[in-house]
Amino acid sequence: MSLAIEFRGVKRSFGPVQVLHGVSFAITPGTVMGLLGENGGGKSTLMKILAGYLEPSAGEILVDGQPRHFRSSREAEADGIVLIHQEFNLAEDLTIAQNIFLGHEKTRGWRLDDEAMRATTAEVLRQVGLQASPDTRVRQLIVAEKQLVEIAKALARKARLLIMDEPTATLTPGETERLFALMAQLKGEGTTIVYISHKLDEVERVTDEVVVMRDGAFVARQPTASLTRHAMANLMVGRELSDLFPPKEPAPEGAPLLQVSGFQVPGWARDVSFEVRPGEILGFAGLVGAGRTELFEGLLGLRPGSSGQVQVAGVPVNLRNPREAANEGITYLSEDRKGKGLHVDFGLRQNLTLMDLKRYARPWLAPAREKEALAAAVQSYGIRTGDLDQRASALSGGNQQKLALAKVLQPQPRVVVLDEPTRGVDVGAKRDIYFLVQRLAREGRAVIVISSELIELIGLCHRVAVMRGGRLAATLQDERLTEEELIAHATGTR
Amino acid sequence: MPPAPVESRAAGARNAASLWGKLHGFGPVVGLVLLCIAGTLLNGEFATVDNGLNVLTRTAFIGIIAVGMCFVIISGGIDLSVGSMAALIAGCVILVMNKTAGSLGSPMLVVALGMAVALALGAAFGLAHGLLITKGRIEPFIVTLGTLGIFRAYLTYFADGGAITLDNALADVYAPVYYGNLLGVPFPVWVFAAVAIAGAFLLNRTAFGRYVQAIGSNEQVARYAAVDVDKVKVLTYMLLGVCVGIATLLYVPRLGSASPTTGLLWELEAIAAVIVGGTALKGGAGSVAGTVVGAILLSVISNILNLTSIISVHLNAAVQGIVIIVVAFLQRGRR
Amino acid sequence: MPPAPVESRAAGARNAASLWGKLHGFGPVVGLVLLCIAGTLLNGEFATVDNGLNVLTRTAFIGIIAVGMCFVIISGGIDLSVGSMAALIAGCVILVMNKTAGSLGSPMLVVALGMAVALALGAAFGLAHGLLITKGRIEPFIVTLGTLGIFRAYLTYFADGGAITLDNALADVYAPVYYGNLLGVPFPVWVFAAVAIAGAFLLNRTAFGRYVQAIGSNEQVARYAAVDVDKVKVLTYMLLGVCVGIATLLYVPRLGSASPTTGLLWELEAIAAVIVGGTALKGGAGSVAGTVVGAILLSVISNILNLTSIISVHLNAAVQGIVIIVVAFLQRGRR
Amino acid sequence: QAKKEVLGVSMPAATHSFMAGAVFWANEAKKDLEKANPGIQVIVKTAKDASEQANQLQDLVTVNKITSLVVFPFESAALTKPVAAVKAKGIYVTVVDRGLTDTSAQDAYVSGDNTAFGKIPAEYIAKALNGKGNIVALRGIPTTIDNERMDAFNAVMKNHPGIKLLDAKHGNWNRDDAFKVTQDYLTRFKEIDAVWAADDDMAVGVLKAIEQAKRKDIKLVFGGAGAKGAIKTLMDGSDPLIQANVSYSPKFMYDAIKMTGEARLKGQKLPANNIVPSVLITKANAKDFYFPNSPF
Ligand SMILES: Nc1ncnc2c1ncn2[C@@H]1O[C@H](COP(=O)(O)OP(=O)(O)OP(=O)(O)O)[C@@H](O)[C@H]1O
Ligand SMILES: Nc1ncnc2c1ncn2[C@@H]1O[C@H](COP(=O)(O)OP(=O)(O)OP(=O)(O)O)[C@@H](O)[C@H]1O
Ligand SMILES: [Mg+2]
Ligand SMILES: [Mg+2]
Repeated sequence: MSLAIEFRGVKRSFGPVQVLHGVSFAITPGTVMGLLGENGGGKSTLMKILAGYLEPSAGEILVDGQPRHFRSSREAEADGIVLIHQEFNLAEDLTIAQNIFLGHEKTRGWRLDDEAMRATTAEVLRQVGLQASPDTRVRQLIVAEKQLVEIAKALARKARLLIMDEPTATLTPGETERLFALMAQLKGEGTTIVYISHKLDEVERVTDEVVVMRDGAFVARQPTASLTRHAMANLMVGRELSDLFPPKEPAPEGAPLLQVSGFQVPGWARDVSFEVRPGEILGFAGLVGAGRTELFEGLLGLRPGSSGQVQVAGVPVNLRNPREAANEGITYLSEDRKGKGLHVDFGLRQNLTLMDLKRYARPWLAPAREKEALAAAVQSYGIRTGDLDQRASALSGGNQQKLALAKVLQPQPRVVVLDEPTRGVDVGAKRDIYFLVQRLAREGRAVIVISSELIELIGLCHRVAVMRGGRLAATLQDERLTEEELIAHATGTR
Repeated sequence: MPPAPVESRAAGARNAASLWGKLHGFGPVVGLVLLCIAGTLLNGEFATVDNGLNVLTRTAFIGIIAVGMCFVIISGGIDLSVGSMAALIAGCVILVMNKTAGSLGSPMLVVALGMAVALALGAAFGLAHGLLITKGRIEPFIVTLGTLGIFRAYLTYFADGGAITLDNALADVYAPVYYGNLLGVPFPVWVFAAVAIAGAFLLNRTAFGRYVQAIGSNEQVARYAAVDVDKVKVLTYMLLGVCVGIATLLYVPRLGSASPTTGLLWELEAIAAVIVGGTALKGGAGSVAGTVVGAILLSVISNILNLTSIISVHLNAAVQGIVIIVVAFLQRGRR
Repeated sequence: MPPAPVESRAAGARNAASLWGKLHGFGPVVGLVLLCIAGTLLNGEFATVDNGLNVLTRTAFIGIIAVGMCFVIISGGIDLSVGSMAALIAGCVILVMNKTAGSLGSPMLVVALGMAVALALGAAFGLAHGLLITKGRIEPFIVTLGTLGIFRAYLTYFADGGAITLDNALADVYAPVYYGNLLGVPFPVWVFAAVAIAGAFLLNRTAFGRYVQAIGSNEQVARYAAVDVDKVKVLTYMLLGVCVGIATLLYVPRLGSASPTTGLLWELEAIAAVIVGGTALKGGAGSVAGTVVGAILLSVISNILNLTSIISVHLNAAVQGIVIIVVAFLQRGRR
Repeated sequence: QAKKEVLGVSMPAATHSFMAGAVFWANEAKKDLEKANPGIQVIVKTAKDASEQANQLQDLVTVNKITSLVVFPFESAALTKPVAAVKAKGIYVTVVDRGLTDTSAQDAYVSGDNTAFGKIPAEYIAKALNGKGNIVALRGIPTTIDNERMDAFNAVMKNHPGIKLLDAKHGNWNRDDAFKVTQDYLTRFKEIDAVWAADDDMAVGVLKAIEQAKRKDIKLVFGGAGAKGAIKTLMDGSDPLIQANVSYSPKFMYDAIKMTGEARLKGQKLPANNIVPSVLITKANAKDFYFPNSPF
């Protein structure tokens, strides 16, 4: 049942840039293997090659000892190799069931067997813990739900080797737990699993073994039990990593910079009130569907019918669209990188400066100055790219995230809302982002962090607001700011 | 940690949204009903069975083409050439029928041959479009803008600038295809209904239809799902070509001739029917039923304009334009 | 990401591909050069300065409109009404000029007033389109299909079906705007060049141009990036309207009249110029220079056809169609 | 409501000055007829193409319950069956301008003379050039009538071997197209003696192109159909290139409607064929063809 895979000298280049430099290692059948590496290290590329989405420039892959050459994902799937993509691959206009069976429709003669497909879909959705009708259009799902659909899609394929490329990047603890249970079950049934994640605590919990890649090459392979998280991190970045979080600074005093009261987002949030002071880092915790993202989208005028009182520096404002928010000095980093965060078909430069074009247009745009800005951002955010002129779609997931972050910080906002700011970012870069966030606060900006990683919220924030079912359940700070308290308020057990 | 009972909220918000969605889906139907009421008020004769059948019969051409167009548009394509294609097919069919009339004996056989030619030509033209678009990787707009010129030029050439006319004897044999009826309902209406039902079935109940929607929604995803995107696209254009062929089959017995002005601007009408029917021009989702309603709605507008004389004849097009915009407004916000 | 699910060959050839990519960008230019060579071989008169200026001058109308259309298409929109809009603006300008000729004294003033009216009307129509599309949330295709009918119907109504003709005295004062020249180059060519250069600057060197591209590439992302999507969209339609106004300003002095056939199918020509010039119909990226080359290419085709008689006149449209497809093929694969 | 005679009129929409004139005259006829005879109602409909016209005929019969029809067919062949269907319902049918391919589908026929429309200019040009010279022609939209006129023109020119028809391209009865085609003719041919523009709208474009090119070799531009602007120019003698025209007046629409309406009211029939002759218009008789109120 289990599938044995071996990479032999796998190389891959994109144009002049070589991203895999002859990777060789084997995956032990029937285990859960963690694949670690910095952003842009080549993990996704290697796995796309394994799953038939890309071809290697050189080298080969052995499946159960036989060299196999997949020319399409369909061929790989025929061998039982299924990939859950890091970037979603869902047709937004189709329903969940239609997406899950796309290309693999069940038919009865000529006709699609929608009944059967719906039934199976309902079953896999139940397994991943997504409460949505199979007939819901994917367009209507929120990001975490789309991630669950991706997982469900892979489940429906009956994989013998399941590759999960950062499946939990947008999931909250509840869904993550359920996913782990599922993985344990699959492993028990003999499925081999490759698990890519930058959340080292998860890697520590669920994997039997880790393989580390750096700069497109194999670095190390160790039983998980023999490694601490710290050791994993050091292996990944190739140097000694000190503390992940900057030392906390005392919560600032003074008048609030952003004050929101009685805010409503139809269908998502009811009667939410909160405030942030300059220099303060305010976290938002909650389960998937708690309405955190939607609250802030409503606040920026992106969701029709939202209402409530908003004051910026004591002055009442009516933000009808993100432009008006930007004029008040408020910017928002979306959790949906591909759909809302970046123009993947644009160059890096055009993406970076889009929110701050005023600075580069006087009145003519100055590409030279934009290039300088890009060079500076690449430097300070650690964006790894072979070529500054390429399109954003050519960046690895984590590097896209860094670019998106750089973009919303370009206009020097007074208030910045970061929705899952470290989604898909490696530990080294995560640390940089945490220090960056603190620097922003120190400069007197108000920072709001929405995150599904509780440790991140606890390590970084002065206060954390917990949302449940569209309402603010509690705001925790100081000694009450613990994982147990957060979960208790988020799930409503307290 | 308990696997939490997730997101009742998300579901709640969606339910509200989908109710609205449903209402909006009826935009064209609401528009059609309002138009019919207006028509009846303006002229009592509007609401008669005869008039209704007349309108449906004449909608058949555009309606059948629009059903095919619906697939092309949902898949993210477009075809500007359908009017010219219909004209050229009509011309060729008439030429073939006239030529074989002597040699083939039975006029029934000749008519059958003509019909076969129409369908074959439609499929062939569609195939050519599909191949140029997928293998040649040229924008559908450009390909079909080019063939729009080419088809019409060749018809003009064959007709030597004038008209190609069906022999009278044949015309009489062929006429019932348009003028005949079954159970009091004219043949073209039956054919239209059959094409629409088959189209709806194909779109919603077969893997092909599913792929068409997937490609229009996100071509990359469809490729990743191992859908043979090129093949499906080629098939949509062929399907449209066959629909044009069918429409031509009904057109020829009606007017019995083809000339350089035959089918002029049908492409706009067909596309308008699809879009008024609620399909987005950028593809991904749409419905055959909406398209049918859209096509009927467009003919009802001109029918009503014919029935009344309240405004200057020069302003007919303005009224049509306004009604189209208003109907589209009724179902806005689905984007 | 390139379309093929499997891309080893594509990747291996990536170096070569980028060289190709550069060449592909020149597809329309290559096409134009080949056409010009063909033209010269077919008729020596083709390569004369006079003929060149004739072609450029008559390209000016469509070319100027195409520059505006380029923005609309890049932003992900479309405008089918430009031909009708040009006709209606021409009609209104002539009516206004004829009306004010008596009262305003100096004919120069009247002409200036006419020009102001043209630009104001263009901007106003563009504004109406933009608002219907953004605030009314109606598909651009539908809105402008509607106004296509409305504009032309009103022109026909004002002209009572015939032509609206500029008074002779005014026509003489106004004529130099079309027939005059500066340094031997006709005014319309200067205006065309100015519009093209301004357009290129606006698209590539201003925030507005960047926003237009951002919206066409992904409207949602642009909205989240604090781009005022609605405003920018409205502005693209207004810009196009103003371009139509400018084109009309050059058109009116040419024949001094507007009729229901004025500007017929200009929309297709303008859109074709944009797309032949390498802009994708679905928006996101494109170039003004390409558009200009596309527009010139289209006029050169018909100029060559007029200068020769090697094929049946009935087949002119076929030749045009084939050339358009071939040129598009030369620059395929940029999608 | 209780009109005893309902006369339907169906014709192409006014997309061209000539057709605008026809629509104008149809509406004039409606006004005059309805004023003079309270018992009649006239319904004028215009169509943008042949199939819309066929639809209109159906609607006139089914809904408007017409008792007589005056139809200016978009195209002869295409409208033959639909008109026959109308006649089969016992409705009196007068066909205008473009005769049906099956004449049994009509009761009466009123038309201009397309042969003369091509023949008269050919003869005039041949005479003016003394049987020797180079000419170019512009054609209309490819249609049967365009063919008829061109054939008639060519037939005359066959008798004048000294006259060379350099080329004949389609100007689509459109000023702009005619302008471009003429510009290119002028580029291509260095010696042109006369232009047969075959339509007064096209003549406007031809004249502008000649004026722009400052060409002096052309002695004559012959339009056609007697548009009011062209007639005025002829009357005033304001353009030396315009020396004559050929009549093809859209007023036959007025005559056809009026005659049909009056005959029907009296229970009479029209003569089967009523050809309105096309005649040569020169400065001498121009004022007889000048209708300042018509758009044409
Ligand atoms: N289509 C492409 N064109 C050009 N370069 C590419 C392309 N896809 C990936 N790359 C490059 O290959 C390298 C490896 O990318 P990959 O996505 O495999 O990284 P990763 O290890 O998955 O990183 P992350 O942790 O950020 O997801 C990166 O430098 C990326 O820029
Ligand atoms: N992100 C954007 N999206 C759309 N238009 C913009 C954007 N940024 C600037 N503009 C437009 O560019 C011009 C100059 O911009 P600037 O930001 O200086 O003005 P502003 O006062 O902030 O604009 P506004 O009042 O529209 O918010 C204005 O017309 C502005 O509306
Ligand atoms: Mg990755
Ligand atoms: Mg969220």
